[in-house]
Amino acid sequence: MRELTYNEAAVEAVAEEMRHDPKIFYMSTDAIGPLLKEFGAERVRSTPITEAAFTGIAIGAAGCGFRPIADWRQVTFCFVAMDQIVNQAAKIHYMFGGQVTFPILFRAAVGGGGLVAAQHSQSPYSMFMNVAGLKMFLPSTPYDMKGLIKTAIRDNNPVISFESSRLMTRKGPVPEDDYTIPLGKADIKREGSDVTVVALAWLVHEALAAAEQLAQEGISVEVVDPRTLVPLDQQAIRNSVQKTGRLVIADEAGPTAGFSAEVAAVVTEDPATFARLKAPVKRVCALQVPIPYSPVLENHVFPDRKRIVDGIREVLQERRPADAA
Amino acid sequence: MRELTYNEAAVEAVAEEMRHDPKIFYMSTDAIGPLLKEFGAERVRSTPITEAAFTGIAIGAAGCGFRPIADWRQVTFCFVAMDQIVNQAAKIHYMFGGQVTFPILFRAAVGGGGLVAAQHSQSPYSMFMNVAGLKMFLPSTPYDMKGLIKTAIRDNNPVISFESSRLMTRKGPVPEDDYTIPLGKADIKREGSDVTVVALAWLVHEALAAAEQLAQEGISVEVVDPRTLVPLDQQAIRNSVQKTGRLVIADEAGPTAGFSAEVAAVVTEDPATFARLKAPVKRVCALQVPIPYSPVLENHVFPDRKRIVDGIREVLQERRPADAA
Amino acid sequence: MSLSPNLPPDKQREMLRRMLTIRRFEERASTDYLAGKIYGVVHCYIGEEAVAVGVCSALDRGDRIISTHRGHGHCIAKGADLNRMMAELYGRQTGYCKGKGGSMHIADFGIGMLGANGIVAGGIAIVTGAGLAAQMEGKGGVAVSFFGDGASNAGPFHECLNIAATWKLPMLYICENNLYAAQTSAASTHALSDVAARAAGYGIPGVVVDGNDVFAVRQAANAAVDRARSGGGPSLIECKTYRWRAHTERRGQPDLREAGEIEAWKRKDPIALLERQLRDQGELDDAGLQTMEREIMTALEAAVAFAEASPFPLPEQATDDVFAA
Amino acid sequence: MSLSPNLPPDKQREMLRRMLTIRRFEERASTDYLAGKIYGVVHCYIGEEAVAVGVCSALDRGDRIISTHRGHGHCIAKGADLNRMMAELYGRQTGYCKGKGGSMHIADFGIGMLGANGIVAGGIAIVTGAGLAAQMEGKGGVAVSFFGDGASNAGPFHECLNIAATWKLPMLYICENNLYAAQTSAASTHALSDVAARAAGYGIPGVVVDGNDVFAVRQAANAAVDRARSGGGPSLIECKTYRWRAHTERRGQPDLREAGEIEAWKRKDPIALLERQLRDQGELDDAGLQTMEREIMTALEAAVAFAEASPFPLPEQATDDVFAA
Ligand SMILES: Cc1ncc(C[n+]2csc(CCOP(=O)(O)OP(=O)(O)O)c2C)c(N)n1
Ligand SMILES: Cc1ncc(C[n+]2csc(CCOP(=O)(O)OP(=O)(O)O)c2C)c(N)n1
Ligand SMILES: [Mg+2]
Ligand SMILES: [Mg+2]
Repeated sequence: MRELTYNEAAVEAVAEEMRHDPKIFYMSTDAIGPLLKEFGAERVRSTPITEAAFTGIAIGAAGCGFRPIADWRQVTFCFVAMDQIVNQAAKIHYMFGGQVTFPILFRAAVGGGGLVAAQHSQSPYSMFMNVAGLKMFLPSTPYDMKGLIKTAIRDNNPVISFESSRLMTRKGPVPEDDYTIPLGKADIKREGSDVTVVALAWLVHEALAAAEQLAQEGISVEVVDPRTLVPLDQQAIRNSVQKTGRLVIADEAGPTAGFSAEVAAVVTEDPATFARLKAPVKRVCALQVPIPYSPVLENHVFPDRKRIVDGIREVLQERRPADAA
Repeated sequence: MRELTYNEAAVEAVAEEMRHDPKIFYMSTDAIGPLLKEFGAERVRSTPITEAAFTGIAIGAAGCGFRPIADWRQVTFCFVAMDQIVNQAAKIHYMFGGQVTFPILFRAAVGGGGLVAAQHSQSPYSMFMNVAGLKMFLPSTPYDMKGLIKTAIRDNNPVISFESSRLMTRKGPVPEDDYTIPLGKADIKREGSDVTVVALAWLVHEALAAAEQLAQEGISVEVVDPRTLVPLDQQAIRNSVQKTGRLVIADEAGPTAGFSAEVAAVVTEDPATFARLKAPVKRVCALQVPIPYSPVLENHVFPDRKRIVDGIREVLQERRPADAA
Repeated sequence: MSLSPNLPPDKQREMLRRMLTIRRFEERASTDYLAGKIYGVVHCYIGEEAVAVGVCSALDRGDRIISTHRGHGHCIAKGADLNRMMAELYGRQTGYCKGKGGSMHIADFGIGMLGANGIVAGGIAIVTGAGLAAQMEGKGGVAVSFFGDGASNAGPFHECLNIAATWKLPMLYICENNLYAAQTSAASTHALSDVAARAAGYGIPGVVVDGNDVFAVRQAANAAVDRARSGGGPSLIECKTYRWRAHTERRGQPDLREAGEIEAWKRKDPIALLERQLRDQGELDDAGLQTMEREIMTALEAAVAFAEASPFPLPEQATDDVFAA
Repeated sequence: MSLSPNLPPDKQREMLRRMLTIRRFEERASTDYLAGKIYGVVHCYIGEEAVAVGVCSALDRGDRIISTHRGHGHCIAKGADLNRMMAELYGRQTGYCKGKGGSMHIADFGIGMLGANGIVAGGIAIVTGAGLAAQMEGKGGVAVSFFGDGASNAGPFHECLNIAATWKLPMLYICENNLYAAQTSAASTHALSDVAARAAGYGIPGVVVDGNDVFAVRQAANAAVDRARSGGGPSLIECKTYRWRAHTERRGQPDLREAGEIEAWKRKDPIALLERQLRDQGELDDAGLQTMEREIMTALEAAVAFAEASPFPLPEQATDDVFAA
């Protein structure tokens, strides 16, 4: 199969949808070259540097029957638009009693690895997960990217496409035909029986590498890629942990009130899963710090395959004591 | 002891600190009456409706040696200032290598109960917990409020005082002398041995009511009030759960990636605590929806003492099976 | 008072009827609020009726407007249904938002009323998106942003005026300068007394009109609408007016404004002004006015009866409408 | 070119030296960036040197400035240490930010340089806080916000100009209009070509100056500083200038600007202009220039040597400075 980069897959998905639906238009601070070329400056708009305004404009246009795409570029830039995201986009359908729909795709690059320091490196998706009324996903492959973006564009709600900065130029097979991937469906990226690793984006690949390494020692690792953050495929995660009895969560974000905390809660609050959990849950996350610039520091902050391996060994060692009651 | 309301305790704490330190000044969209009267319009400023700007102004003034207080009023209003909070206040000390300090107190009312709907009712503290570089607390009593605000004003970092809308007019004893409460120290609001309830703000009171009710059935409930969200007193929570073996988390926020998820993770990732955990963790939270207006709906969304009682009964019924391994 | 050239008497009386309807509606809403039948918070528009009615009289049904936290006037001026408005205030299933929104969030997309908004300046960008939608639809529609003097200091005002001017969007920006933002005077928060002066920075018309003179408002709006429909781009119209009541209907809420100032503005009552003019022109007499008053009161009683007869939402409906299908 | 009345030749030569230092520093930074010794992203100021140097020449050491993502020029103009700047770019412990910030976050609070900032318009409010601090300190200090044409469209610009004008803060707002925001032309994002026209909306002076004429910039800054120090409030100065290089130093980054335009601006080289004037005045000759060049290159080599000899941070230092003591 033909290969595309992660970023190309996103752009292709957008272009395909734009060809079919004239109601879609695109806004970002610098217009995306290939889209501008194909669709012109009316549908592919260069905005002033006003993420707040063009997020609001997307909401208004959506309420009037359009299907806007608002691309914030770096996720850190969207904090200037946070009122429009949290108080408006997320709440407006609900608080108006569902009168009209607000189909909007937001795009934002997340994560580190580029040595661009704290104001350009962040993985704050759990901040958005906490807000009721927003759907969101974070793909790990070009294939998932294309399928999820297409679904999101067709969805009648605001959906955020979080996209891993580290994966932008990574290639993978992408079918040429029109396919979609449903929101809310996890993908088991590797089957295994001893331990479950729930990982996101770049850490899916690190987890797969860790799994490969541990396979040589006879340790069987299952890698679950939730892909969608809201709605989260809780059942897939619980099923996997019920099977393996052990859970490591690998996330490029810091742990505190993060995606990793939510997964830990989803697993430990479910009686059937808790009953089969043999060891403490392990979060393999970034350190809870702003992201530093210097490579020595940045490297130290982020988790990687080695830390995943360590985390897996840790939960394999821990054994659940007999019922303490 | 003399009684003050929760809100009066906050204002008294601010006033006492302002009397001692001329570097403290206060900004909000409408000046706070008693503070304005005592300290005048230069130190107690009515700003234009520009939460973003006056948050940034607080940062700049702090970096120049002042100790500003920026009062956002409703927490939902601070989303327009989110860039200044997340990208600037939280990161600036770190990314400049600690050159100078940024002592700032932010204040924000959280929660529901006022039937003021989605744009004026939210409990988004976990969004801020996820950001490295911000300290924050959420008191449940006038006593804790005064002591924590005073500590926060003297702290050399940005600290957010989240304040429960429901508790504003609730009274409680507050000493007249100068006392402080350290950040990062939980308070056991009631001792018990069968189950731990970690609760915040208004739900501390609901948890205490639930504990009282269950005591009559011989069920002994321990109520832990973390008070500070960052740094979180993980040890106090773990100690309590190690003692009781059961955990209910009661929070007026929705569960997803919330404070409650973090507590669940803190408990289940700790081997010593996990080893003593006899039942699944239970989150008793708001429904994951924007907050609706109509009383029937708002009531249905929020947890209360009854749901805490139900949650406690649920974790008391669940028994941990013998080690499945 | 401005003349009303070429405006048929019927239309003039209809304007009076709408202004009176707004006033009577809010008098009733205030009474019912204080009686505990309406919840949360209610902001009355009384005293400013000429702005909403003057502007909306210049619009077509297909044109779109957005409002603020002070939204009843704009709803009624744009033709909203009193029954569904009152039912919303009463928190009923039959309300515009099914009881989810309340006073601060009434919307009727069917008549191009894109909602009241609880966040100051929160609607400006959204309705600018409606302006962009109108431009892209190419049917000559316009969009109108109503906002206060307080909102005119917030970032979105600036971002959107520049975008609308640059993109030549068919927009009217209507600043309702009632001299106060909550308790804070515009004099203390605005560098200049005329918000309209800011239009020059974007090369668009900026005019100041007597906001209590409905024909003056209408005339300015007509000119701006003509300009917008013919591709000339946006206009800023500042209407000097005054709210008669306190910022909100909260019981015991202080009103820090001078009694003399309030009285002086009451003498400039926009409704009395219009009444007098219609009488002077011989187009209204006591009988006509009494009939109008009676019809309005009948409609209002019917609205209250409708609201009271309507069921509250079911608790479970709190989880509807978070996402659209 | 503007005259330089009453400016001692030494001071004039010092201005040339700073401008040349900026240029040589960045030429080296670019080379070292492409050689992989400097990480992340580097934005060069080359071509705009007269703005930073002209403005800073009008300031005292105690005055404070804030910068943008394009910060080297402002640092050097305000008197920052080249060694610590270069060490920061090299990601070393001895850098201004201990390697945590990199090019986009160099700050030196000791000399009143409140930092480069990676968020467009992110610094405007912060430095307005420094202006408020200066006013409250009452020692006649001023504060200067440097920002781009792109930033002038963002909300904080508007919010802060209004606040500064209303509070009569001792501020200079310096718009560096280099005609582009990244790839997007100011012509396509600004309703008017002169950002300075926006000053009228706040009743403050707004002037346009030739940003390549260091004396013209200085003169405008002097007038604004005088006004600010004497309680007259803020001024907006728009400096028309141009960046010679691409938006960032990223390899393969396209530059969509017309070659002819770039060449035309290079002919207006601010350094050549000043050089010529000093020669014409007989205050500089070949020998003097060569000496100056040599001294600058020596200092620069020393800075590189200092950086290269400095240790990288220790990995564990990634967790320092999240919070101040
Ligand atoms: C972002 C934000 N900050 C603060 C508030 C609280 N608030 C509600 S209305 C109001 C005053 C608004 O004044 P103005 O825009 O002049 O409108 P008016 O009430 O006079 O009609 C304030 C401060 C809010 N709703 N949103
Ligand atoms: C809020 C925000 N949006 C977008 C960006 C990405 N960005 C970085 S620099 C830049 C262009 C800035 O243009 P201008 O303000 O004119 O400054 P210049 O680069 O021309 O000096 C953009 C869009 C950002 N850093 N922050
Ligand atoms: Mg007002
Ligand atoms: Mg520029």
